[in-house]
Amino acid sequence: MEPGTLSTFLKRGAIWGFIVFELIFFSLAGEFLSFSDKAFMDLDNMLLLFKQSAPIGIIAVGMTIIMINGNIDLSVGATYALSAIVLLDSMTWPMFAGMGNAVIPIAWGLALLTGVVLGALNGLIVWKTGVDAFIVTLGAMLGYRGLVFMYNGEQPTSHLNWTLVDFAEAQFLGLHTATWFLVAVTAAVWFLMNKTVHGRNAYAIGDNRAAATNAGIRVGPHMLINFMIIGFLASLSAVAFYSESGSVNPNDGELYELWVITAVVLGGTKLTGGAGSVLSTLGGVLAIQLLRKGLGHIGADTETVNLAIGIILIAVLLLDRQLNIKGKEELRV
Amino acid sequence: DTMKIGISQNNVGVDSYQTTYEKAFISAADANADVETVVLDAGGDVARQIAQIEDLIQQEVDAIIIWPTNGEAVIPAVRKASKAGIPVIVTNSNIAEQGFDFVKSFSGPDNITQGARSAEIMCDKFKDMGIADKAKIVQISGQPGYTTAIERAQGFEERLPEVCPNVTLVETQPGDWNREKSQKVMEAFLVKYDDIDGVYAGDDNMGVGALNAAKASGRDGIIFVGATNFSVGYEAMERGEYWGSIYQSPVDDAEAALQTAVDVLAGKEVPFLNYFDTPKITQDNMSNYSKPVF
Amino acid sequence: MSTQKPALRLEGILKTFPGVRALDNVSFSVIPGEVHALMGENGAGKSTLMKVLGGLYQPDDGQIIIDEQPVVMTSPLQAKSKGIVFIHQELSLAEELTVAENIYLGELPHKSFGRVDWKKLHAQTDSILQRLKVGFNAKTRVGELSIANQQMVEIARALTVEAKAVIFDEPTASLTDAEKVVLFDVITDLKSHGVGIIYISHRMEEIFKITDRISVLRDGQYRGTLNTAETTDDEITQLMIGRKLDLSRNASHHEVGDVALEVRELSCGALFKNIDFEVRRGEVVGFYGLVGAGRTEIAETLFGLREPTAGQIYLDGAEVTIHSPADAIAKGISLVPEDRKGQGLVLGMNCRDNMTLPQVEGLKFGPFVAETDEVAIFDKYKERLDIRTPGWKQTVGNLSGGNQQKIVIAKWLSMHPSILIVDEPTRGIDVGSKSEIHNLIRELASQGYAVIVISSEMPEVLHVSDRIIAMYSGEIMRTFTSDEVTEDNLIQAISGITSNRAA
Amino acid sequence: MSELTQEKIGLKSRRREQPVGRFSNLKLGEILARQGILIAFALFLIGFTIANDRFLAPDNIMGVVRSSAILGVMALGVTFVVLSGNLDLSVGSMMSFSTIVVLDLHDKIGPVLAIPAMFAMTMCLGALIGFLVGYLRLNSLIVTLGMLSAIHGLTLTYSGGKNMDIADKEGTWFSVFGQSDLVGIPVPILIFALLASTLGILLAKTPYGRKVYAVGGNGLAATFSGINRSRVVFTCYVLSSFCVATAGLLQASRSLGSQNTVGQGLELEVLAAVILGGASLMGGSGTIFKTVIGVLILGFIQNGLLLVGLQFYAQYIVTWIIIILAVWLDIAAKRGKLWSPIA
Ligand SMILES: Nc1ncnc2c1ncn2[C@@H]1O[C@H](COP(=O)(O)OP(=O)(O)OP(=O)(O)O)[C@@H](O)[C@H]1O
Ligand SMILES: Nc1ncnc2c1ncn2[C@@H]1O[C@H](COP(=O)(O)OP(=O)(O)OP(=O)(O)O)[C@@H](O)[C@H]1O
Ligand SMILES: [Mg+2]
Ligand SMILES: [Mg+2]
Repeated sequence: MEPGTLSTFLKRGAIWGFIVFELIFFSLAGEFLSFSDKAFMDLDNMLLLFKQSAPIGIIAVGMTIIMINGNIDLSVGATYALSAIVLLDSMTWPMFAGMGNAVIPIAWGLALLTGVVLGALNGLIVWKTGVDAFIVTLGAMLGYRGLVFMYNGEQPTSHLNWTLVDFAEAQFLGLHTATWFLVAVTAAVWFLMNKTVHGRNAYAIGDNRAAATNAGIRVGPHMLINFMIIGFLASLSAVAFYSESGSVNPNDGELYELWVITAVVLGGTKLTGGAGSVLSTLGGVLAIQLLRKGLGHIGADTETVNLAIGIILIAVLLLDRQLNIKGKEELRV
Repeated sequence: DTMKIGISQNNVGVDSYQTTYEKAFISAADANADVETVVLDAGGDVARQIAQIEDLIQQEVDAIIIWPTNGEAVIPAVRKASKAGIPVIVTNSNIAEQGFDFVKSFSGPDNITQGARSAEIMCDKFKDMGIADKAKIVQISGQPGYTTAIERAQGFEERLPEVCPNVTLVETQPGDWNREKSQKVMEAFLVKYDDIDGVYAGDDNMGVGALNAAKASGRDGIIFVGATNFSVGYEAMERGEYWGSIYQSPVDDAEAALQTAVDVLAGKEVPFLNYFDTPKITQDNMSNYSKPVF
Repeated sequence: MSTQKPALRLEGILKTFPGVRALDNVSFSVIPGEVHALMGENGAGKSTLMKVLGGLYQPDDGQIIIDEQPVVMTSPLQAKSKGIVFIHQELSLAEELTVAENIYLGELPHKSFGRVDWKKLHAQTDSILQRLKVGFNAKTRVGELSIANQQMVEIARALTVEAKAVIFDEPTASLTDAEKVVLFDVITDLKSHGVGIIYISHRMEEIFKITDRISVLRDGQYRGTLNTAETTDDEITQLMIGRKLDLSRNASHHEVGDVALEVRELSCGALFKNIDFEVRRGEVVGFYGLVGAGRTEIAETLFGLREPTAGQIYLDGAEVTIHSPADAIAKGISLVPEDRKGQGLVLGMNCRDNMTLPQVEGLKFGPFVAETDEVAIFDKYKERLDIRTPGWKQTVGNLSGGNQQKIVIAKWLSMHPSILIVDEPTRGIDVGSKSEIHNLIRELASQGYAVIVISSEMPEVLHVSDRIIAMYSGEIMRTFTSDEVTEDNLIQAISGITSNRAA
Repeated sequence: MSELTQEKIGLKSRRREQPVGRFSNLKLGEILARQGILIAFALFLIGFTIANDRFLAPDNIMGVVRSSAILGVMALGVTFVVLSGNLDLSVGSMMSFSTIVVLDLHDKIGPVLAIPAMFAMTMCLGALIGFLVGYLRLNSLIVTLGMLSAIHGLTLTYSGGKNMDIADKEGTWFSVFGQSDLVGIPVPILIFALLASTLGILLAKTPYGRKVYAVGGNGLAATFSGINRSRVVFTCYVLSSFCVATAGLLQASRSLGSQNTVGQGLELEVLAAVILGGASLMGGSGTIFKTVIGVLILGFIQNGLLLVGLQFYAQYIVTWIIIILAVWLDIAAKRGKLWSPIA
């Protein structure tokens, strides 16, 4: 069985089953509970679903790499916010004055660079000090957030560039710009993890670090690169989102790390590393977004939304467990 | 034909003001037979709020009320709604000027005024006590990054030197709208500064947290002023421990927003800026006000 | 032979761990085309020496010399680039990856943009697997393989590169005879290509079969080198442990008592069917069979880890249902599991706590664990089994493989079970301790315990058992008494050739 | 017979005595090195003392410990959960729940009944999580994250989203847990100390503690040793919820009124304290003592930075650096090398 083929995909199928369940449930419930005449499974609504999944989704794809590699990154939310600030603020820098819209690609580049640098910093610390990635990135979650606040105090950083907004709101072949970002990232990372030496080594490191070391794989550089990738993707997510919204609050992106990790784990990636798939992560992201959207569609209030999200996360695990229930012959451990 | 009105709130779980707002909004809508609502909570997340606006547009509601998580970031989403021909009403905290073209009306309190009035309450009290020339105060602000927190701090900081130029604000630290956090912050202030004559807090929740810290360390004579009156603050005022605050009602806030939306849909003229009054409340005049429900 | 230039030399290697001097001025060399055995008791420092050579540990002192050039070996990668291949004692595989990926771990063939060249990878792997005559292919996920097959994947790594030297650290500990034959073929083949081979094993018959020279370590010190052709068992043992071994079976004939355990028509799905046997007090019953014969699964069922689909279990004549290991322990059954790292030990815990884990509830002083009693138990078995560790506080994961195994055995012996099941009890254990463990098993039997020994080593089964049950493919083929059993009829029985079934 | 480079046969039977002699005793330096976190702790204390002379004032120290007590009590329970190889992200939200419930019941049924009722309700939630993770073996991260959300919803439903306050704040004895002193020491500190030592002993000295380590270190080996892994995990969560209930009690008693969000975000702080103390997220290693150190470090960092009066964002950045330095120092001392051996 070659890694990443259809069969592995279906084996982790609980999440897709759950998505189908959500679609059916909210369509039916929507008939009774929603005041809208529009059906839940309306095409435009589904296209919106993809678009709205993009900010979390792009980061989650990166988190999949990190978690397959056996690490975790809690600082993605702060990286996202800081990159957004760089993106929006750099367009107003005097040195780029008079460039017109040519400043846009420069701003994008700077934002992405920010993410890569922050990621690299995490990666280097993990590599060189040997401190667990959980601690390093938990610290960075605070530290990077501190940088965010340092940049512009408590004020939001804003720059509305309507050209940029129009670009971000555009639809090509029906899909929104942000959706294209998500699709491209998923495809690229799928390729990276399943088809390249770097990806396969990352799996090996997460699966059995000692074995990888024994086989002469350089663990440190792989981790560094993966942290740079997730930094890049966190800022790419910011680029996709803030191009459209044009203003960033200093506390934007808070709690993203938890939702991102939830999506990744729902998709079947192991917290301990070594196993996981980008496509399933995408399933996890869609499932969560669909849940929020659906609950909004049927008009659930805040308490209910919180209760429902909690209960449903657990229900998905139960479903997964039922699907993979062990035979009677299995060891009772 | 019923009016379908959707609202995207800022962050309902975060404090009782917003929760009470939500409840008041729902009951006001229930009371009006012509109105159907869908109430959404952005949980403080801009991305989620924008998604909610998009969803509301997609569901073809008749009007959208928005309590912005970020007064600028929602502008493109608001533009979308306005392009789709859906009137948008902003509630509680306004959006930035660039977006004014896309919204019909704003209704809500004026946070800057609230901050300014708190400064006046504080200053008047110091004058009464005869320490207006030397008083030292500390500030405990709301959660960093929130417009409300920023504006309440801003209003206070601008107004104070105008009315009481010799009062010094020695330090500001955020208390995150959280009584417990504020208590910790105040504990550190008390250790650090031997003279503190007054505490200004972004709301009474934090003000009471600071008060608790002062009580625990036995420091008397500190004047506590908040920028929004909560029931805890009101009670502390009754006990004579807390000097004053600003009376602001989430029920008024919610009802005003809904009414504005209904008026807009009914084709009535509404003023663009629709502030409701937020009066000062102190131990002296508190008998004129009933205890806040939140 | 000694006149030939060595492919590599280690000189004056010194390596200490906190509290342990693992290697003390050790020198060692390998000549191209020779198979050089490295022998010594458990904890003598064999694996450590090889880890120094493989770039996993930096020595505190001493030199590695390859092609007459001193080399500072800082990483496995570097060792590999110098042509040193290391087949580890403990499996070192990524279970979620395929066989091919594991074999070429760290050096996957690739095309442009770092793309893995799957075609080439699978073709190369398949040709290696063919040489090894194994029953799985390049695309199998390693986690799905049996331990023995996983070991073969490790071994396959030796064939991937132009090696100057290949280190095999106890490669046969979990291999069956058939696989051993394949391994020896591979070694002969490598040897004929001028590769120097370092072979670590505790099994004398292998040493004599394939090695050319034997170097012995003892307590971290170099004790000498012998030519295999000119030496004997005794000489080696003497060098290793400083005395002669008494391999005679002692306490052999004692009274056999009542039936302690009786199993009737026991089945568990497809794992095993209609198992009938009984074990009496004072008796050692050996289970012998090929890998996958289902012996381990029977043991696990008796220990409450699996639910039988049919059949009955009787203890002292009364029918019982065993719900869980805790239940089994309460009923006086103990199991020494076959996988010491996965099932036997909490590697991060210290030696003492591991040893007393199953009985910790019983070792109480008021509500607390009676630590002095624990230390007493530890000391007793450390002495008895000759466990080499600086003290009970040492983390088990830092012990040598053999000493870890001894801790597992001690863990269950110290429970004084009335029925003791041991599954592959002497895997990775040195000759001296092995005979000590065999003696212990016999001794326990003589004290009235009922003992089941599961082993894939025929000499071991023959040596310790009063009766031997031969299994094939989940069924009992025949039961032998110690008088009637011979190597030949035992082999026949476990290969499914004989139809001479006994109940 | 072959060439024998060294002595061969003259080795007699030194077998028994020799191996013991080969192992030297662990050196004092190595024992100290294992407590790298303490060294880090001491360094920060010195640093802050230099920066602000009031830092070491007895009142301040007492104040920090008292306000760390709530976080600390929760961290004690989470230590058990983490040791057993699981996570608990629900503690913050559960603490809000306990606080709100006990405050509400205080006025309805009186403190004497309210306290046990609140403990019972909180521990039911703990038992539910324990059942899901322990017996059904569901992923603890997702289960507790789900519970974080669900319990928040529950709390909001219970309170109707309103702040909960005791009506008669002056007249109730309920404030003793959070506000009064006993023999000159604040009661929260006493409760924290009592709980820490009880749980510390439970973990280090009893069979139960041993089982927790075994289950977290290697669940399969624990099962093979006759340990009921499900039950151990279950009890860890129940214990954690007991600690959360205690924290809720302290919180409620300290402020006699509360918001629904009082515990929000504490889950990560608690986890940070536990990990800072050196517990491994993989399970099986860590101690109560170290968790207490982790809690105190976090508390003193927060307080020290406030005293120094840095901008809040500078506090974030300094906290980042301190956390990483502390853990780095700890593990560097353990491995005897500053830089990691990662290739
Ligand atoms: N990482 C480590 N930390 C501490 N001590 C260690 C470590 N690795 C090995 N040792 C100790 O070094 C000594 C030599 O161990 P080594 O693994 O080399 O023995 P070995 O000869 O391979 O034994 P076996 O036959 O049991 O595999 C043992 O006493 C062991 O406890
Ligand atoms: N040919 C095989 N293919 C796949 N899995 C196997 C195969 N043989 C054994 N296994 C599984 O691998 C595990 C360990 O294998 P091991 O070599 O110990 O076999 P085993 O079944 O324990 O044999 P025995 O009962 O004879 O000891 C067992 O749980 C078994 O189910
Ligand atoms: Mg070894
Ligand atoms: Mg077996």
